[in-house]
Amino acid sequence: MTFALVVEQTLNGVQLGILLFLLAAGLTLVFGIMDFVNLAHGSFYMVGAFFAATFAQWTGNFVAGVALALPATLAVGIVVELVAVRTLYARDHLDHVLATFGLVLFFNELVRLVWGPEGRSIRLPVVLDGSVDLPLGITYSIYRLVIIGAGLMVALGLYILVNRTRIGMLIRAGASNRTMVGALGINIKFLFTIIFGLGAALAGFAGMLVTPVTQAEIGMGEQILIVALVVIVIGGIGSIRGAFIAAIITGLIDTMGRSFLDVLLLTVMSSNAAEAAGPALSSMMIYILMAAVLFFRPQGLFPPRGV
Amino acid sequence: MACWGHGRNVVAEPLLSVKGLSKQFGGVVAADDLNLDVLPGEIHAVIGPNGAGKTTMLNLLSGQLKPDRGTIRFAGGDIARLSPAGRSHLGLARSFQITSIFRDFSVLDNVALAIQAHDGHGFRFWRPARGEERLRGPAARVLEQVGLGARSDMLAGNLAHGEQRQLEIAVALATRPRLLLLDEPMAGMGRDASDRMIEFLRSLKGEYAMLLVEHDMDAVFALADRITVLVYGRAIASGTPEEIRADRDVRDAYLGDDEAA
Amino acid sequence: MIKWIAAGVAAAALLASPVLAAEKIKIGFVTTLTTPAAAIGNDMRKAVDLALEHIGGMMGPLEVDLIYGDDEFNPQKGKQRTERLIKQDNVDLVAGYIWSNVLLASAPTVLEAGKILISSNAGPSQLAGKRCNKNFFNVSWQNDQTPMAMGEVLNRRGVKTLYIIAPNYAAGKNMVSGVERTFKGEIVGKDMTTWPTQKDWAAELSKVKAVNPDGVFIFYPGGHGPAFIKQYQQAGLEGRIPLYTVFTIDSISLPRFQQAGMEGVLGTSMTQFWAPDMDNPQNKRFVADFRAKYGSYPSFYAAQSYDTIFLIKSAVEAINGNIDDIDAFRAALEKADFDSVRGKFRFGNNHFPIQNFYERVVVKDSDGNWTTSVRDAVLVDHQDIYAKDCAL
Amino acid sequence: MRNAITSRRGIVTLAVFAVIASMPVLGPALGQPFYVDVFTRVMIWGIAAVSLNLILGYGGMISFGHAAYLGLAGYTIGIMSDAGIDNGFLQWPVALAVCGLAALVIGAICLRTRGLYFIMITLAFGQMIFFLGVSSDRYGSNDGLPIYSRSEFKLGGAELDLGNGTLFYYVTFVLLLASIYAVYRIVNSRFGMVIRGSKSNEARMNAIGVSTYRYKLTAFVIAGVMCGVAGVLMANFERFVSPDTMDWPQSGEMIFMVVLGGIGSLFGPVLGAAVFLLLSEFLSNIMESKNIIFGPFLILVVLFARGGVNGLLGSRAERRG
Repeated sequence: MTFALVVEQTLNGVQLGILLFLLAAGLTLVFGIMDFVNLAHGSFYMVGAFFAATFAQWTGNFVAGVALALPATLAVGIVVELVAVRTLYARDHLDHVLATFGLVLFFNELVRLVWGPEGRSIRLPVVLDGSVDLPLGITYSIYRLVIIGAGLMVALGLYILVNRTRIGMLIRAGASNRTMVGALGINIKFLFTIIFGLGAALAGFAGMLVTPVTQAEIGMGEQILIVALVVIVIGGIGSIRGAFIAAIITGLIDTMGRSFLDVLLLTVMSSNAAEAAGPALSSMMIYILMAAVLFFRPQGLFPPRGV
Repeated sequence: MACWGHGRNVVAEPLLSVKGLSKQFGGVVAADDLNLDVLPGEIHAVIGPNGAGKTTMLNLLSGQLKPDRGTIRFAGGDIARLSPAGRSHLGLARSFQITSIFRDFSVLDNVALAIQAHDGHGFRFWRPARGEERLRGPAARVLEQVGLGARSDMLAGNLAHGEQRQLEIAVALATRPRLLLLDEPMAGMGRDASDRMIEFLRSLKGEYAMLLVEHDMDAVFALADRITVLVYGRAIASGTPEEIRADRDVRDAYLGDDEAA
Repeated sequence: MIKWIAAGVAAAALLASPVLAAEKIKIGFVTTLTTPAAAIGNDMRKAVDLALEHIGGMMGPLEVDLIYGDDEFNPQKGKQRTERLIKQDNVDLVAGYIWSNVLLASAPTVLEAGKILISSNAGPSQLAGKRCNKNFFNVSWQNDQTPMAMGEVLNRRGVKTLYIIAPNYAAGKNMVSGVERTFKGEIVGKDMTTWPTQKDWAAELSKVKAVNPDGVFIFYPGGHGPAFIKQYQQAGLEGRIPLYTVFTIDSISLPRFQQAGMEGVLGTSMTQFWAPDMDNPQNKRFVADFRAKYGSYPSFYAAQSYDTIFLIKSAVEAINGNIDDIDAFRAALEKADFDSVRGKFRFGNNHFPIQNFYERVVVKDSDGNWTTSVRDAVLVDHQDIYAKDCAL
Repeated sequence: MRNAITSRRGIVTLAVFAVIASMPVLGPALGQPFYVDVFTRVMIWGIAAVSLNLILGYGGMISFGHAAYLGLAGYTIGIMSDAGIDNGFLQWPVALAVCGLAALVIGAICLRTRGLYFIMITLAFGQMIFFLGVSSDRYGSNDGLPIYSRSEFKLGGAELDLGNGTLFYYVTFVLLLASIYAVYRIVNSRFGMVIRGSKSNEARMNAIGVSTYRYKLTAFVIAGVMCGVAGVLMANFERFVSPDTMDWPQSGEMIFMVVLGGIGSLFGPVLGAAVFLLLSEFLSNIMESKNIIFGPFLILVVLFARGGVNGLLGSRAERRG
């Protein structure tokens, strides 16, 4: 276990955390402001990935593909809000869970019909492909550094949007007191549509970023959605700050578990037992983390103020 | 019996005694070194402008909130750390400002459930609760007492607003309390209904001690033995209705002419 | 809603109106036609359709009536489809099955009905060993065999230190234990990753870099394979540490590698019982017609499915269509007297093939398409290790 | 229960149960023996849905990990059978005890939370148990665990042979009726009044002196054990258990069955399970992409038929949405 390895694994953990944050941010905004549980959030992640793959192929350029895919995913989010989600705000969480579960089934099947079952990949521009030498004898994938950078920029942009702009003021007002926004004379329906679309675009962006590393695939949304839900629950539902910190913690814990758990287990048990327990434990790690957090703090680490 | 109400004339241990009660939300002080007591059989009214912390005080007393500091002695022991359910078992009952009943239960079931809660034996899984005379009988009697006898089989959610407020009191009474914490029992009622509620509460006087939070000054001055005025979580004055009516600070701070009238 | 149920029951009844026709053989073919795994199922279906075309829809005197069943990548659903094939569609025989878990769940339904079950891909160790069954046949391989061949390849290449990365599920563990069985060097690292959720191997690849082994062995079927190899490249490991794979690079994933321009995949070594360029007439016809019809190379899943149909055909012909004589039918199947795309082929006592395993490498064909090409036979006439536990 | 018999809902419910009761005769008579299996499955899922309805419909606890008990019970049967213990008198109580114990631990932690937190943490526990199944090399990992022999019930000379399809069918039928009856008794008992009261208004429940936690936890455990019954039956019917049984979409489907049938109604969950399974059987028969229909259907049910089948059968006044 060298120092370089630890640094590298930390970078890996942060990179995973950044992706999780992009997903969790939209989820937690939509929950905080509209009190809406959206299992279909992962579908935007998937749709964004497929859009980016397709547009990148058309234009022959990854960045151009993303530039086209972002508004497209935003549009899908807005359409879903207008057609299905809008009528659900007034319902209880159970209805949200069920209806959006239905949306998940629908989107997976739709993508299969449109793009086929095989999935799509994106070819990275040569400058991004490959790795770079960092100090201390660390080599690291350029593209993963790009993901970290892009994610941090979005986080910063989101921070500015929420804390420095008029729409951000409305978002904050809405998160702490829903009726108040209505009292301000704002077209609340419009605000909700915008926020939902924004959340969808963020999720889609995460999907676009991850596609050159993995690939666009049916069902990719559900797998990461559950982790993103874990993140917002740990962070405190409705809190962007909480989502960010919890996402990084989750990313780090998951990565560190995969990296060093086997070594740790070897110090306390036989190698056979460690070999069996290691993968099992590391796949359950984030759930254990969440259960532990909720046991001690049932409202998550950073419950939004006023709740 | 009437002399009971005038606490200062009779040497009686207070039933409820609050000392130094404080609670903050973020930077907002909702209760600030609050001192208060309620004597057995007394009606003690708490008034104050909106946002004075009246409901917070009730929530602290009934256990929905835990105080930052201070003691709440009830029937001899400190209950500040007790759960709402635990306090209920000691004889503390409350009504809520926003009607809090089991809307999808029948009127009788609402009260029977409260009877059951104090009968113990909640872990009976098989015998139909609705067939138990031990619960139904007392529940029906409480409903007669509050004048909802004819409504027994209606769905509670379908009652008129005033009747729902009555039911709320009935549910509280069914727990056979020693002290009733009433959060604006007259809220949203028309004049007639309010008058009936005042009459009803007056009929309970002496039998139960009450801590009454109310905006309706007619009701307060008609019912209260003592009044405490709350502003920004502080008790700024306390005394008999006459003393409060005469208190210049209170008039300035709160009882503007039109409201006092 | 109740009307719907009634309508549903009625419609289902119509669909299943029993047709008594002795001149037909009804074959159920269970595979995955929805979910991302449908990529494999579709390839199998293409091969079966092609095989039926090649035999003119006839097996001896019998007309073939083939019914596909979708297992939805889920053992319970797969079992239900199998049940319907047996009890409602009254098939004479069931074939197909990609996944061990679907096969294990479904096998009792078929075998207890006294019918023949032929697996075109899944080969769980239970059914090869202790729980082998006279009516169960497998036309692919047993999970351990391919990685055992890979272990031999590693020995021949002089690999002394090996790092293993594989998914933490049954097949993944079989692959790992297979390699460990024949590999003579030292295993310096092993990561079993969460399946199927984990598609990012940053942490594992960092560890590989730190350990710097002679070789890395992986097993990632389906969409995971391309993702892994892409990340291997992005991490700067490609060209530095050779990658050895089983069931990770196939005809389904190669076009995607080519499309993504991942030249590093060329020359990658893997082991398999078959390759598209194996030199026998049956294989030549299969691969050429498959490419002509569908525009891509067939995968090994397709090859096995194609073989499945010809195996059944050979047996039906041998007993002259009298498939109700189950004992004769079984005996004819056991002979495996058909032209396999892999050339030589015979069944062992446990009804799993005894066959060669080859090293194959990724190459460009004459048109510039990426495909795999067969090299030396690594294991010759190899029988799986569980056969000795089979009482047949 | 009594007055229900004369209503439209009562008649339809009775008709559905009559169809279920006569299926082992009806199915083969119509040349559809396959439907005996389909209805066995309907009944098993019906028991699971009835158990979920106890906490979801009557107690307002949205558990998104209820499928875990199907798997836990199934694995207990499978593991005992693997160890050579086929005695049902031993297997079944142990399986139910495992479910009860798991529900006790899971519930004790989850019930500290509310709302979405509760949904999520039950989901998390469900996934943990799912991964436990995937990691258990000894018991087949994700390949699952075949169960080669059914539970044996021998008493003296008499034997209850679960291998007999018709007998198994009626054992399941009786257990289904028993679980419905048990829920009927429970929700109308003192305990049930507390559970329903806490769903209706938890703050009020506390204020009248009931600590709802212990009651909800007890209900959670009862539901877990009852779902264990479904798991035990499923293991004996499918003779196979795998982690997929416990994966989260299964829990989602179970919730959907309850809502589809009519949340908080006695027979609704069984109707829901029947409609869900028959519809998905029917759709997968006629098309490959059934989810393109099934997904929107789910949304439409939520939007327009909130009372489920049970609500549609009821009087106009009872309908919501």
